[in-house]
Amino acid sequence: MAKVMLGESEKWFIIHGIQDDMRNDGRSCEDYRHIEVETGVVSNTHGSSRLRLGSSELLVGVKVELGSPDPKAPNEGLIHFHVDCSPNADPSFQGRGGEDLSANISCILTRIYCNKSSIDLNTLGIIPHKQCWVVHVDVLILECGGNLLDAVSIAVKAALHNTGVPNIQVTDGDEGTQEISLPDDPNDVKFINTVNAPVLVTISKVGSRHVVDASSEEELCCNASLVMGVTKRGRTTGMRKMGGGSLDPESIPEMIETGKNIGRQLHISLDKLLKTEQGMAEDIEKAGYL
Amino acid sequence: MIMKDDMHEVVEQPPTSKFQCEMNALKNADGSAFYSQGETSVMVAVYGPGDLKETKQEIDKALVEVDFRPKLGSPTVNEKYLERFVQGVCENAIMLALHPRTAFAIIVQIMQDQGSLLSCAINAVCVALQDAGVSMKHLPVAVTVALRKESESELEDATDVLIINPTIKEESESFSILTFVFDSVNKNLLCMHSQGPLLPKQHERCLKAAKEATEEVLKFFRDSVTQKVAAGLEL
Amino acid sequence: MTMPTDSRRLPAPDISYNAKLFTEIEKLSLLDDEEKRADGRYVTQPRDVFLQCGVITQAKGSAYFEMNKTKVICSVYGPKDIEMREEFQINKGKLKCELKYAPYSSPKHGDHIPGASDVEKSDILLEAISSGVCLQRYPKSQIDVYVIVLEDDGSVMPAAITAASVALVDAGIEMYDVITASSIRIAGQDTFIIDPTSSEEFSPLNLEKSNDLNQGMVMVALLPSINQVSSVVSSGHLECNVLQEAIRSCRYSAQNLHSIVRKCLVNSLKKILKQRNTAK
Amino acid sequence: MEENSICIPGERLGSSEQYQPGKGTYVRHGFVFASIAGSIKKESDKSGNLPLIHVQSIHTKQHIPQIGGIVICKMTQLTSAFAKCKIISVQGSNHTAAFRGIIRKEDVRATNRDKVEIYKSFRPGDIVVARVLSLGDALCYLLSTAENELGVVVALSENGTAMIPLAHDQMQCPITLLKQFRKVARPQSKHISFPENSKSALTNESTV
Amino acid sequence: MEDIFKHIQPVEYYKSFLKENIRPDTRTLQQIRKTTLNVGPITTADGSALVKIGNTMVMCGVKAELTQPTAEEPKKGIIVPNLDLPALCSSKFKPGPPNTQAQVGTKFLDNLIKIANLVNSEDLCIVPDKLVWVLYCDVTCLNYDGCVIDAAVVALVAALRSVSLPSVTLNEETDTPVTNINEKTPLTINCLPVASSFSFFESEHIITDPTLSEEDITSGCLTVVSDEHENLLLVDRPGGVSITEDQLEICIQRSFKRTKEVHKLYKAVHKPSESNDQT
Repeated sequence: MAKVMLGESEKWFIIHGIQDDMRNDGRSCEDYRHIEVETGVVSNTHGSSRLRLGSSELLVGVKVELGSPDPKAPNEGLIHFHVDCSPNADPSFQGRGGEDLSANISCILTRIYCNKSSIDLNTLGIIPHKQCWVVHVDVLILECGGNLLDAVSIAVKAALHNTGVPNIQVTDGDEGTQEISLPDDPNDVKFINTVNAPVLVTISKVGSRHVVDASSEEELCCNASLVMGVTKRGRTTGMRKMGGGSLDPESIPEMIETGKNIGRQLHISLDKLLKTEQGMAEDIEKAGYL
Repeated sequence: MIMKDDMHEVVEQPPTSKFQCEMNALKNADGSAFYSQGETSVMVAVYGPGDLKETKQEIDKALVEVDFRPKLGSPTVNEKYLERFVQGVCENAIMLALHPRTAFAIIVQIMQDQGSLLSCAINAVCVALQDAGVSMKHLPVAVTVALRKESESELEDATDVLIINPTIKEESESFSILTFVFDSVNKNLLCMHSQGPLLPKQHERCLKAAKEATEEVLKFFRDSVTQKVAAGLEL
Repeated sequence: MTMPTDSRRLPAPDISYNAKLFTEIEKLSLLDDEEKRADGRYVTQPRDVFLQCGVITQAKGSAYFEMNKTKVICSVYGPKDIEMREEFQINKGKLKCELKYAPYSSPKHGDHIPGASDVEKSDILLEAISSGVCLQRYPKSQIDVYVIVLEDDGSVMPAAITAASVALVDAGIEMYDVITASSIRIAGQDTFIIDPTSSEEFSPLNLEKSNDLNQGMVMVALLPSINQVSSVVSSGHLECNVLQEAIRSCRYSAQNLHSIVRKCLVNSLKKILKQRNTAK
Repeated sequence: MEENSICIPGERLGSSEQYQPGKGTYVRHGFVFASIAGSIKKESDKSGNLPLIHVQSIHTKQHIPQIGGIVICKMTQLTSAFAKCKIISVQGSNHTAAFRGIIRKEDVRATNRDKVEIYKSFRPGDIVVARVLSLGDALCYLLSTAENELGVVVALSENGTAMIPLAHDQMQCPITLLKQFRKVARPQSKHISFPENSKSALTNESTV
Repeated sequence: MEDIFKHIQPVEYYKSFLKENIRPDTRTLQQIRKTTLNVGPITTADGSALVKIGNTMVMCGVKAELTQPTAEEPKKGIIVPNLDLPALCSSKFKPGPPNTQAQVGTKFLDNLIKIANLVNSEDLCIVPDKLVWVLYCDVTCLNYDGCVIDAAVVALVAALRSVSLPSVTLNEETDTPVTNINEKTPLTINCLPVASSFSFFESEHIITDPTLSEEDITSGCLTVVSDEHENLLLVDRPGGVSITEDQLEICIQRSFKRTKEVHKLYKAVHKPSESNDQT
């Protein structure tokens, strides 16, 4: 994380502020910072997005490739997450410094996407046992300003929403083999269904209360947080406690409830935004053809 | 040099140019040697006693670091395995207590591996250490011996052919390869490595043959050093 | 894609397959008609455990923990001088954790180089046990915890967390509590399977067709005496109320495990005392 | 709870109004809990304070250097201003991954501090008993030998035999009879044995 | 008290015991620690063995998998041994890639498998050029207290001996293998080698089966691997103090004796009913 140093008294100030539902940037405990999302920003990917949450900034690119399926699930496609921490975000990411953070973020993404409902992997299968689509999601962290996990997951959902998988033709060839042919038109694509794609909500315990979307200063004051993947319907698709501290068992239900509500609101506003973005993209394209 | 058992009859005379060595082959190293034994050749550079990171320093002796480089590519487990023998020999031979808090770096670069690599490498290091003027308790001398089943003979035993410093072809035909390192003073065993099924009797025989063969290597060492010193005097 | 060759090990084939992949394996349902599991247990019944301290004499503290086929071994070194100067803290010690799977512990031969999921598991372990260690009593020091999974037959993380905390006790490290953990497989709204084996564990690949969307796993680590939760991990698709119910069950079963672990620890302590007395 | 019973970390030993927390315990929400596994020991305080409760460890505990505590260290590096060493033993627990310590020139002796010469006090390889002054910085603990009982306990002469203390600042090799300067720890009478050398010098620290 | 003496002056400490011809752990110089062998503790492995020599503890797991043979040797299966010395087993080791010692041990096991011809690699061939078995033999050290290579060899041999391979055929049409789990054939092991290690203290005392603290104060081990027919398979002495031929001879004779003892152990565990025995 970006180097933020806080003295004991500064920490106390933040903790006491939160106790009174007053955070040092004026938000209340369950408020998010301003989010900016843009999709289709990188032209040589199949889908991409750029996101800014407070002072956290990141870029997501999705690439779709042909590959062979997992022998245990021959009909399904695969999805891989890869997170890269740019040394721009923090000098300590130079060399192998950011590796642990990257591994952790990609594991949490895998965790929340690893079930039947988040993304229907069957739609990514082509020929059982032989060919399938492999979706590579690459996240590049440009700036760390707190609450990276939520930001990453929102950007990933936006990028996946924006991803077009080429419509592929499977024809029966000689001797029982099957041949595949790619469409000639690069715009002949099918968009990935992201209706059930989850976003992450991090609920940080600070003092005896919990906050969402903690800034990097608040992250320093918090010693335990819950990260949960929440779908549009308010279901969880994976959860993990982060940080070295422990949690009171009684506070966990409250935190889960908060996460559920916040997650649903996030989905509503994100979907609205994505819809308008998509509409705009179509408009621009039309303009281009004229 | 091939010897038949029992009579120690020399079947093949060793070629006169069996050992070759060029001391001080590298100008920038503290000591170096290009050493070849038959077709196998090795280049060794010795640096030291040199500076060492404070955390690695030992207060009562010097450290020996050996880097064994293959002909191509980066070192693999094979090189690490051989490296350990060179290191063990050097740690024993060099008077490490004279140079506390320092390190000797020894780089062994394989130029050509045509059999008897380990003994060639150890002898090469020994020459390079002399070139560097490192104080040593004794000179380690290495000899490789191979045992091959006599193909023509029908007899049950005592028909194995013993080959001193075998080539790679002879190594592949042999059932057992042994490398011995003796110290030049007491002729005790410094280090040894043998692989291949071997009866104790055969082992004893190899050891004896190897011990005899050290004389020749030692003589070669002496000649090389004499030559070097003589050349130095002329200058 | 070929991996860069590992020059520190012997060369191995790039790809190899488990022979069992090419047989027809009949899929067993989680519960049979009598509500019993494949190994004959009831849904709420955990496996028998075996716990032993001090198995690794070279380490300051160690523990071997077995839940039927799942086997983990753990060692603790320290407190000792901190290795990296950047991690130095004047008022607090530093805890380091590494969890590794032995290559033969899973059905597929494992890779020697740790992957992202190994890093995550080490991290979960670290977070689960660090709230139990009195780190401020070890200024300037470092404590290393190493866990090797010898055989994975489900519920590895709870086993690793429990073993690590027992090993810490064995090392004489000051702790707030002995941490125990437990995991639950959720197969439908009302079916909570305690202490699942690897065939019962949740994985999107071996899901049965079911109308109930609630399919997943929950793991909870608990500091039972002071009633604090040090780790919660869930995966799979769960409704919030089901998740909360599962967390509660997990806590209950971790609490049960604690009394077993306590018995084990006290017995081993008594044994040491007895030996010492007879030696005198 | 009976005396001498066994507890494990996290076990509640009593209220903090009842007991004074000692070693191996911590206080939380007004109760005393055990923090290590061991046997419970209660000591009543005669001066009217609350009785002390502490847990005696059964496992061999690894101690870390504490301010004011005694450590055994091995000298590694000398300069004119200070001597660096490795702390190899703390309260009887041996360290393999040793903490590092430093003895500054002014902390070598209690008297004549400004006349101290490091080279006449220690040599690399000496075994020294010292007291911890402070936690020091990221690298080293700050140690002191400015007491009569502290200083060199084992020193080897050049031929590798243990030397015998002659005076507070001198040691002698029993074979070569060579004398060398050291800041010698005062040998304690009960450990002095005349025929053996190395062992006796070493046993100094047990009572300090 | 004694502990501190041992820690500060290990050599002096050891000498004081040697004077009485005994070792700090009450053994005589020739005595070997109690050896136990437990075969098959790991069910996820195709063959496994846990070996303890005193406190030293080593686990070997063999995994058999299917792969394509190399182009150079299309009719040969592949055996990949590996010795892992994790940070768990001793404070000497750090986490990360294998250190020199582990690499040397790996190569040692590899050499041994080749020299002793433990498993015929042709036996592992299913369809030449297409499908062969690969045996991953992973040896993990769990407690490092000297003579790890001795324990590793016993564990490796015992684990390989417990391997049974299912019958596999290649379906010609689909080019995919077909496995019959119910038809298993045990792997043939050609040789039962045993390794014995020795240390030399001040070049006159031969110490059999040294512990870690003994290995630390002596320089370099001599490891002799022999089989039941008194064949020397491997002799390994990487430097250290020089030894005389007589000393070498003594070590060889002792290793033969040791081999015979361990063979009883091998035999005892190979009866399928029993899986635990001691010498």
